[in-house]
Order: sequence, then C-alpha cells, then structure tokens
Amino acid sequence: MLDLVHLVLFTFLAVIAVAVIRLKDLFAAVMLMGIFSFLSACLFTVMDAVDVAFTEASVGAGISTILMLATLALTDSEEHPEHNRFKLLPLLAVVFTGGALLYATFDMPLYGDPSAPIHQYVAPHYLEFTGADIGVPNIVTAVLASYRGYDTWGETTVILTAGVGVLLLLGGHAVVERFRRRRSAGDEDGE
Amino acid sequence: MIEWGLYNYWVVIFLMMTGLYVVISRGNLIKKIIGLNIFQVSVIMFYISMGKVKGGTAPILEEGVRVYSNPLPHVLMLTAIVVGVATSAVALALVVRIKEAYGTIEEDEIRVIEGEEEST
Amino acid sequence: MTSHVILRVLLKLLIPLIMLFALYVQFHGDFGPGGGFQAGVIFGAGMILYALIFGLDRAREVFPPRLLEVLVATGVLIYGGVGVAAIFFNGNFLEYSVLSHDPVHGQHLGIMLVELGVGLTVASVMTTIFFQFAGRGRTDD
Amino acid sequence: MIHALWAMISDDLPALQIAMPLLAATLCIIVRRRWAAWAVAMFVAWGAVANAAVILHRVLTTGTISYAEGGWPVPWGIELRIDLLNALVLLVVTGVCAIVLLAAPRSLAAEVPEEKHYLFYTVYLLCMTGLAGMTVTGDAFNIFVFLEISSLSAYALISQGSTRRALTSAFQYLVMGTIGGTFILLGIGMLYMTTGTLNIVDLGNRLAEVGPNRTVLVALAFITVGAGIKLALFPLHIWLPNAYTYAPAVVTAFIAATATKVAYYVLVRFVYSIFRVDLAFEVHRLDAVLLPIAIAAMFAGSLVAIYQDDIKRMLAYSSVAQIGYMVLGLSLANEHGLTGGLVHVFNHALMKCGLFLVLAAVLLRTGSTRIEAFAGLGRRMPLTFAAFVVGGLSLIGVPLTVGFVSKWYLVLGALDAGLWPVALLILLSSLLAVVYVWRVVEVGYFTPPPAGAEAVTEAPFSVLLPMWLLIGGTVVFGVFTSLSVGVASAAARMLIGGAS
Repeated sequence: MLDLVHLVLFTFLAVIAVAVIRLKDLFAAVMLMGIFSFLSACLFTVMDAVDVAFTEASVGAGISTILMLATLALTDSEEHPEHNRFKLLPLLAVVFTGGALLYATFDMPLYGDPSAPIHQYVAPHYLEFTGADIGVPNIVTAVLASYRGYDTWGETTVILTAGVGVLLLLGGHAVVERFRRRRSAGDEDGE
Repeated sequence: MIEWGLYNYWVVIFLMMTGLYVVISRGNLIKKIIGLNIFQVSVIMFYISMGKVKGGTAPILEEGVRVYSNPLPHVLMLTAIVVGVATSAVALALVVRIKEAYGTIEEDEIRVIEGEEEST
Repeated sequence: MTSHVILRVLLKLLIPLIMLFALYVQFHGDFGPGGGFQAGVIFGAGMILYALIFGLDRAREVFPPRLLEVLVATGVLIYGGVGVAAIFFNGNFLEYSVLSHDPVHGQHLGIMLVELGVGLTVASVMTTIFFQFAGRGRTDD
Repeated sequence: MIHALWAMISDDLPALQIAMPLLAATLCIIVRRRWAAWAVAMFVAWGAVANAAVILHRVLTTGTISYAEGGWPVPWGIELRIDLLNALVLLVVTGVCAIVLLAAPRSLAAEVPEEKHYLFYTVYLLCMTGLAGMTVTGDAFNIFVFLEISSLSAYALISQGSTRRALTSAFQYLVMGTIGGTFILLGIGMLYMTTGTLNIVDLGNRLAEVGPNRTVLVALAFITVGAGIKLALFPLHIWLPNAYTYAPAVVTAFIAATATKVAYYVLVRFVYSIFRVDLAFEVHRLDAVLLPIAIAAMFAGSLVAIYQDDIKRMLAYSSVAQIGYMVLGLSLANEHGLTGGLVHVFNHALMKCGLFLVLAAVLLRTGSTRIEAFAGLGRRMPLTFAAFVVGGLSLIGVPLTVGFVSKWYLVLGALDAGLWPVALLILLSSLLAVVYVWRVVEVGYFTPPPAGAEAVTEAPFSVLLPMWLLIGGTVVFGVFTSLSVGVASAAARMLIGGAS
C-alpha cells in the first residue's frame, strides 16, 4: 500500500518538475513549487522522516511560497519567453552530471537494506543510548539538539544571517535614497 | 511489494537534474530560484532515501517497536531545509533590488543594460 | 482591507489557535515530531497572517521591527549562552549534562532552552523578512 | 580571579574561537550604534587573533588538538580538530578579519549608509565565524553548515557595493555558490553512505578499509567540483571577477584574502585527510585532472588581467591565476609542492589583502579604481602607491618577498615530480604578472595627473596602517620564512604521510 503511494508521489513530482521547466507563468510555477514541496513532505512521511516532513511542509510549502509570491508582487509575474532559446550546453552539463550520479548508484546499498553501512555504525548508538543518555523519546530531537547540537547552533545562525542579510538588502529604503543623493551631490561620478 | 532497489535513487536523480537544468538554462531570475529549490529538495530526498530501513518506523522510541529508520539523515536534512529557505530569502531580496535598479528580472536584458553602461 | 469582514472575524479566532499550536509544537518536540524550528515557522506564519489581514501598519505596531531585530539576536544568544554556561560549569561547550546534578535532567533543561532559542530566532526572522518584503512595495518607509 | 577564569576556559579555546565572534555578532545588532558595533567587532576580532595564535602555539608544542562539542565522544558527537594545517588557515582568517576592520569605518562611510553599519559589522563577523568554523571543525557535515553561514553573509556583504552591478554580481555568486555547496553536500552524502560516519578522521580510516568503488569516485568528483566553484578554480571562476570588482572595498579585501583560501583548505582536507594520497592520486588520478586546470588558470587569469582597465578587476583576475598556483601545489602531491600551495595561502592572503586595501585608499581619495585614476599617484599618494609597488613585486615573485617563497617551493615540487616543463611554466607565468603590475606602476610614476584634476592627498592613517601591516608582512615573511614555511612544510609532511 505504502509502495503504491510512494510510486504515485514520485510520478506527480516528476510531472511537476518537468512542468516547471515549460511554464511561462511565474505565478503558476511558484504554486507548482509549493505543491512540489508538499508532495515531498508526503514522501518523507512514507520514508519515516516525520520531522523532516513537518519542516518541509511548513517551510517549503508555507514560508517559501509566501516569500516567492511577495517577490512576484514586487516584480514580474510573466517570464519573457523570447529569452528561452534552446541552449545545448546546459542540457549537456545536466546529462553529464546526472550520468555521473547514475554511475555512482551502482555501488550504493539498495533502498531499505538494513545491512547498509549507515545502519550499522553511529546511528545504532543513538537508537540504543538516547533513552539512557538523554531520556527523550524522539531520537531526532535528541540528536539534533544534543549529540549534534553544535550543528543546530550553526543552523540557527544560518537563519540569523538570512534575516540580517535581508535587512541589509531591503531595510531602510529612505536612508539609502538619502545617502545616494548626498553622495551624488558630493561628487559627479557618484553612479 | 515493489522492490525499489536502486530505482528510488534514479527517480531522485532525475528530479535533481530537472532542478539543476532550470537553474542553468532559464534566464528569469525567479525561475532560477525555483530551480535551486527543486534541486535542494531533491538532494534532501536522496538523504532521506538512504535513511529508510525496510519495515522500520519513524525514529521515536516506543514500546514494542524493534526496527527504526535511521535518524541521522533526518537530523542532517532538517539543517539542509533551513539552509534552503535562508538562501531563497536572500536570493529573493536580491531579485527585488535588481528589479528596482534595472527594471527587469531577465538575465539577457540585464546583460544588455550593463553592456550599454560599460560602452558609455 | 475594509471588506472581508468574515475573513477577519474568522482569522481573529484562528490566529490565537495557531499561536497555541506553535507553543504545543515547541514544547512537545521531545515526544513527537516538532521542535523549535517548526514552532518558530508556525509562529511566524501566524504573525504573517495577522499582517495580511490587518495590514502591515497595525502588524508593525504589535511587533515593532526594532523589537524583532533584538529578538532575532536573542535567540542565537540564548543558544550560545547555554553553551558558554556549560563551560562555566566545567563542561565542554554545549555539554548540557553538567547543567544539573542529574545528567539526564541537565540534558532536558539544555534541550528545552536551546529549542527555545531556535524558536525565537526563527519566528522573528520569518516575520522580519516578510515585513521587509511587504514594506518594499510602498513609497513611504 | 583571572587565573581561575583561565583555568576554566583554557581547554575550551577551540570552541570559544567560534562562539565568541558569533555571540559578538548578535551583540552588534543589539547595541545598534555604529561606533559601538565597530568597537565590539574590533574587540572580538583581535581576541580571535590572540586565540588563534595561542592555538597555533599549542599545536606546535603539544600536537593536534581535539575538542568534543557537547562532551559527546567521536564519532557520535561533533569534534573540533585542529592540526598544523587548520591552525595556519585559522590564523590567516582571523588576522585578515581583524586588520581589515581597522580600515572599515573610514572606507565604509563612502560606500554604505551609516545607519546600516551595525548590520554590516554583524554580517562581517558572521562571515568570519563561518570561515573559521569551516576551518576548525572535524566533522564533514559541519563543514557544510559553516560553509553556508560564510556564503550567505558573503552574498549580503558583496551586495552592499555602491553601484547596482553589485546586486547582479551577488546574485550570480549566490546561484553558483549554492550549486557548489549542494554539490559538496551530495558528495558528503555519498561518503556517509559508504562509511556510515561523518567524522573526518573516522571517514578517512573507514574509506581506506572500503577501498575504491564507483560511489566514492563520484563523491570525489562532486566534492572537487563543489569546492572548485567556491574557490573560483578556472573555468568555474566566473563569479569572482564581478564579485570582487563591485563589492565595497573592505569587503573585497576581506573576502579575497579569506573565502577562497578556506575553500582551498576544504579541498585539501577532503583530498588528503579523507581520500588520502593513494585513493585520490594513485587510484583515481585526481592530479591528471587538476594539474592541467591549474596551469590553465595561471595563464588565463594573468592574460585576462593584462587587458583590464579597472584595477580592482585586474587584481581579481590575478587572484584566479594565484588560485591556480595553490591548486598546482595540491595536485603535485609531493612534500615540496604541497608546502608551496599551503604557504601560498598565507602569502597570497597577505599580498592580496594589502593590495585591495591600496585600492580602498585610492577609491576613497580619487573616487575611482580605474587606471586613469592612478595617474601621478606616485607623487600624490606616495605611501599608498609604494605599498602597491611592493605588493606588486610580491605578486610577481621577486626574491625577498613572500611571492618568491611560494614559487620557490612550487618549482621544487614540480622538479621533484619530474615535471620540469611545469617548473618552466611557473616562471613563464610570473612574467605575465610583470606586465600587468608594470602597467599600473608606469601610470603612477610617469603619467602626469590630468590638468585641472582635483588635489588628491595621502590616504588617512586608519587605512594606511592596516595596508602597511600587510604589505610590510609580505617583506618580513619573505625574508624570515621559518614561521610560515615551517608550519606549512610540517603540515604537508603530515598530510602526505596520511596521518591527520
């Protein structure tokens, strides 16, 4: 049953990804991207990654889509199709990269194989000792916040950086204008 | 039961490459960001796929459950999702500023404007 | 935004529920899926919804941008503060076990605090970013 | 009291190296005032330099330092692991950050609105933290996390340039940088898949047990390409000239001396500590790919630099060539060659950062960095221009400058590998540097300023000081090489020996 869901989700995802290439209407493309994220979240649930699914649904399908729509409102909502001449080089690059990845799969453990190296080393320790070490049932939370807490501090900092970056870029519109005027009044070759 | 074997990875690679193709072939800046998003989400799928154990359940400790899927890829990918949205936010802010400064978000048109700027 | 009366009334009821759900996700992350990051996003979404319905000006009165800026910094500061505190309890950076007499209790405390920091930063960054985008379309600023 | 405090934190210096600048960055947001934010940044940046120096000393005397974040033992927790290699890179990153900060308030005032300076210092410190974090960590995935911190903040910093082209340059860098970062993530994923661990030392050991296979080969390829994008390896360098040209002057000085160096460090770390010499070079022949690319970069970068009229852009292309030298050292895979590559990280940081600060001074006084602006500067800004000449000599590789030291070891390495044509090409490419440096020197000393040009005075002290600290360094470390070469060659020996 779950395998069927898995298959259907994959089909939808592939169709959406291809449709995004073709669509000229950016609004539709953004909505499709939101759906792509949401379907990925469903797929993550099928693969037992409930925390990831929760995050992907709220971030990918939620916040990202809202930000994209806000940007569309400030810019254009149509792609100019005359710029989409067919170019060979990108296609070749992608086919080559994809080919390399395909080549790599032949030495990968099969999907779901319990004897794969990642299920033999490190992870079993978390499953076995989280209860005694940390006493939290959700192992993902335990690894995230404690075993690999340093990573998560970095992750929080990434968010901080994005916030401050956006403030630098979009904040204080009037301040920037005043600065521009003062500069171009001061010297002619201002901009 | 479908035996996924390596098929699962192959579909994920197809999705990844579709995203990458959108990034490098489209001239519209927002389209590029959408492509980046698809690329990154597919990489997340790749990691989550490797964490799945057949017959396992979500890694939340429970009485009577013996087989759990691998929690480590999940933890790593939570971070990757955050990185993805952070990158998108900064990229979109840049697009807004580019639109204000150039009046367009098409790479080709921007290049023409910059070319004229240099020749004067 | 003068029309949409039904929407406004409905959302007025809905937003507190969203905030409540965010709090649930924040503090229930130890037991089920969820945690600071997801809670932060949901909380941020609640604030964005508020701004969409009642307008940006009113939203900015409720959450002044300067306050949000400070909250963004505070979240990371709490997380790092827990780490540095562990050093002063003669542990390693972020070693929660030393925060309490009982190591497991220390872990609980540490995880709760850092998740709080994550939630705070994420919620305020999401709101800040949205405010910046929404404020950009207008001439005054 | 002080003693008690020191006893408490002296073992935690590796963690504080990252934690302190990061906490200071958040403090910059809270204090908000421009000068207060600068003071916080200065305090913590120089503290970071001192910290890095203590760490280097400790590594030199007692060997590799390992620090368990969260107290969790390897491989379950994240380890900070500092050996000679990253101790050196760490000193470069923190040192450049602190020195450039001296010039920041003056130089920034001309390019960024004052109300935004506190945010600027925040992002600047975050960028430094990201780079330092990538350097000290002993965990492969943690490298990715800090890579993204440094990249995101670099995009934001570059976008603050005063012309609109800064925006498109930042966007181009963002798209390429994100693809590069994601490639590295994919590569790490494949390594994790074959070994089950993320700790770098552990990865190296387990990979040696697994032996060569197709997944590992592709992982090596993806990590090389991803790091190649981040370090602007020809032909993946196309983001670099624009980013360096249109970023604010101090940002260019900072990024040019650190970001590509740390990306190079990451490549060295993956190739030598994880894949190790036998897998990367003997089985998979990485040198057969990287060596021609490095030589192409040396020539292409220098040739294009000759034809640039904007000196900032000229130096940017020169960086592409210099990165070629570093990668050449990596791909020679012998002790002398790798020493040359590693010592060039230190040396190139000194000279490029110094030269970009010269440009910051010229921009501040003349309002332009185009070659016409240099007319007569030899007389009008003698100290600044003299710094350019010394830095230029170092770029060429004249004896008694640091440039000579790096090239000496690269030539030795090429001869050790039996590749005498490569040694010849190194010398030949130096001649190209003579051409582009001479063009500027000629204009500066022999072209009179255009009639009716505004009077130009010497650069302010706050810019001259950091400039001459670095340019003076290129001479000092060109003469007294024991520190830089000593550390680099010991690191090279360790990496080639396979231990880490």
